[in-house]
Amino acid sequence: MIDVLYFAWVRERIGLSKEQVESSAATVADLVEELKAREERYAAAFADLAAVRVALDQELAEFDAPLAGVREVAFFPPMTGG
Amino acid sequence: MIDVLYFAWVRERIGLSKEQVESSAATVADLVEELKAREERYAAAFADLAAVRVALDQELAEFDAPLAGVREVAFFPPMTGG
Amino acid sequence: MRVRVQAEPFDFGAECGAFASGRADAGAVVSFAGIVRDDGGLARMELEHYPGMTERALQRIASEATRRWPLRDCLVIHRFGTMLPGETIMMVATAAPHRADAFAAAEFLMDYLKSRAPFWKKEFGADGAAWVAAKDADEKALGRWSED
Amino acid sequence: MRVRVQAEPFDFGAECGAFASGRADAGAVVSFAGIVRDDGGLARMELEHYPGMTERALQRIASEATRRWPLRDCLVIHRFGTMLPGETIMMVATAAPHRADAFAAAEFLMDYLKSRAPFWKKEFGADGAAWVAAKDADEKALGRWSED
Repeated sequence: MIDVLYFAWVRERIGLSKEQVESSAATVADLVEELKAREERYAAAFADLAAVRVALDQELAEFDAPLAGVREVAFFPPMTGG
Repeated sequence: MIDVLYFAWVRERIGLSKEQVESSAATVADLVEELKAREERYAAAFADLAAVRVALDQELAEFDAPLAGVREVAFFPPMTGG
Repeated sequence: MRVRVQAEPFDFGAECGAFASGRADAGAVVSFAGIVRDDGGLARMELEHYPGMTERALQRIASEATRRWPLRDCLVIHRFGTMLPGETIMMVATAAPHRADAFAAAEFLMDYLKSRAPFWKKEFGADGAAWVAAKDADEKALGRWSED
Repeated sequence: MRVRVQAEPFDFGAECGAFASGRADAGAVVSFAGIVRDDGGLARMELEHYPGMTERALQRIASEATRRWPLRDCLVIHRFGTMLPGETIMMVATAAPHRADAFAAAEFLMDYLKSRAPFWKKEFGADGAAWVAAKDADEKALGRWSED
């Protein structure tokens, strides 16, 4: 089981800020494919991956990063703080 | 008659912060030569002109600037504010 | 080096004063405040963040600034939640012996914080709400700090 | 745009707070404070200036900053007279819609003020008194603002 978090418009499109996902995906990209296949709202959120960032256990990562040992995955748009 | 002001170590070497000078010098450089000829303390203050700056009527100027119409000449070292 | 993430307003002036107070070990203090700008019709801004990761990211950015420049101190405060036009969103402050280092470190903190700390702004106005889009210029600004 | 030249101490924090307060016309406020640094054995510093020319020079530098960057406001305060280690010598503050402009204008103000405003520092320590020498780096810093 992996915790998956969504922020900003990714959260709004999926309609959920956090869920637990049972997945055997090897990489972030694989997990995204599994989520997109689930429901239209996931497909909408992940339609343009160039506009989505990912963090693994609270560290920024790439979509080809492996998920082995990861407990928390977060998806969100490019950051706009400051 | 022209007001001549001295600041920082130029003031200390000459031992004076302000004086009125009767001069027919055409340029700042001419005025400096007149002052150096007066007394040793002026010669000491103006020994290295690369280390001295000049302002004419409170505007930075060069040593070859003309003195015509100028009422106030100030000599001082490079500035060190901030 | 201190990092604070909070919903409550903070007093930018008081923070600047305390940060600079009696600092005979530095000669230069630089501070930056980010303020909610009313470009016309903005009613409020909501700042979402990623609790946990936010603090880690800010700590890392502040540590990196301290590694790169001889800072005597550095402070980052960033708010989340609802803010009105004119309210202070965040601030950074740096103290160093020389001004070039204090300025560079403050700009570095801002550039990294903008694009690497997990905050997202949503603007609410007369025409509805919209997420603020990240600017290419902000991402590009990181390039100047490359150590390669 | 305000310029103040004074012997009295000023409250850097209070000035920063007032400068940034409710500024919904800007998004970015940058401030700089110059503090008397104790590099070891400094008892006091005396700052001489050229009354009249000082105000003109600071006004000109502030006007030039306002011409070059879209500033909503800018503030310069510089003290003269006797100061102890840890005391604030001077400050600048800038407010602009975007941070790059606020930072650049504040650095420009500092670079010009350092080498073009008529102030001279004398340090008094255990070994006696000495005028602070101008730094080549300060003169060179002006080069980066050339508009040619």
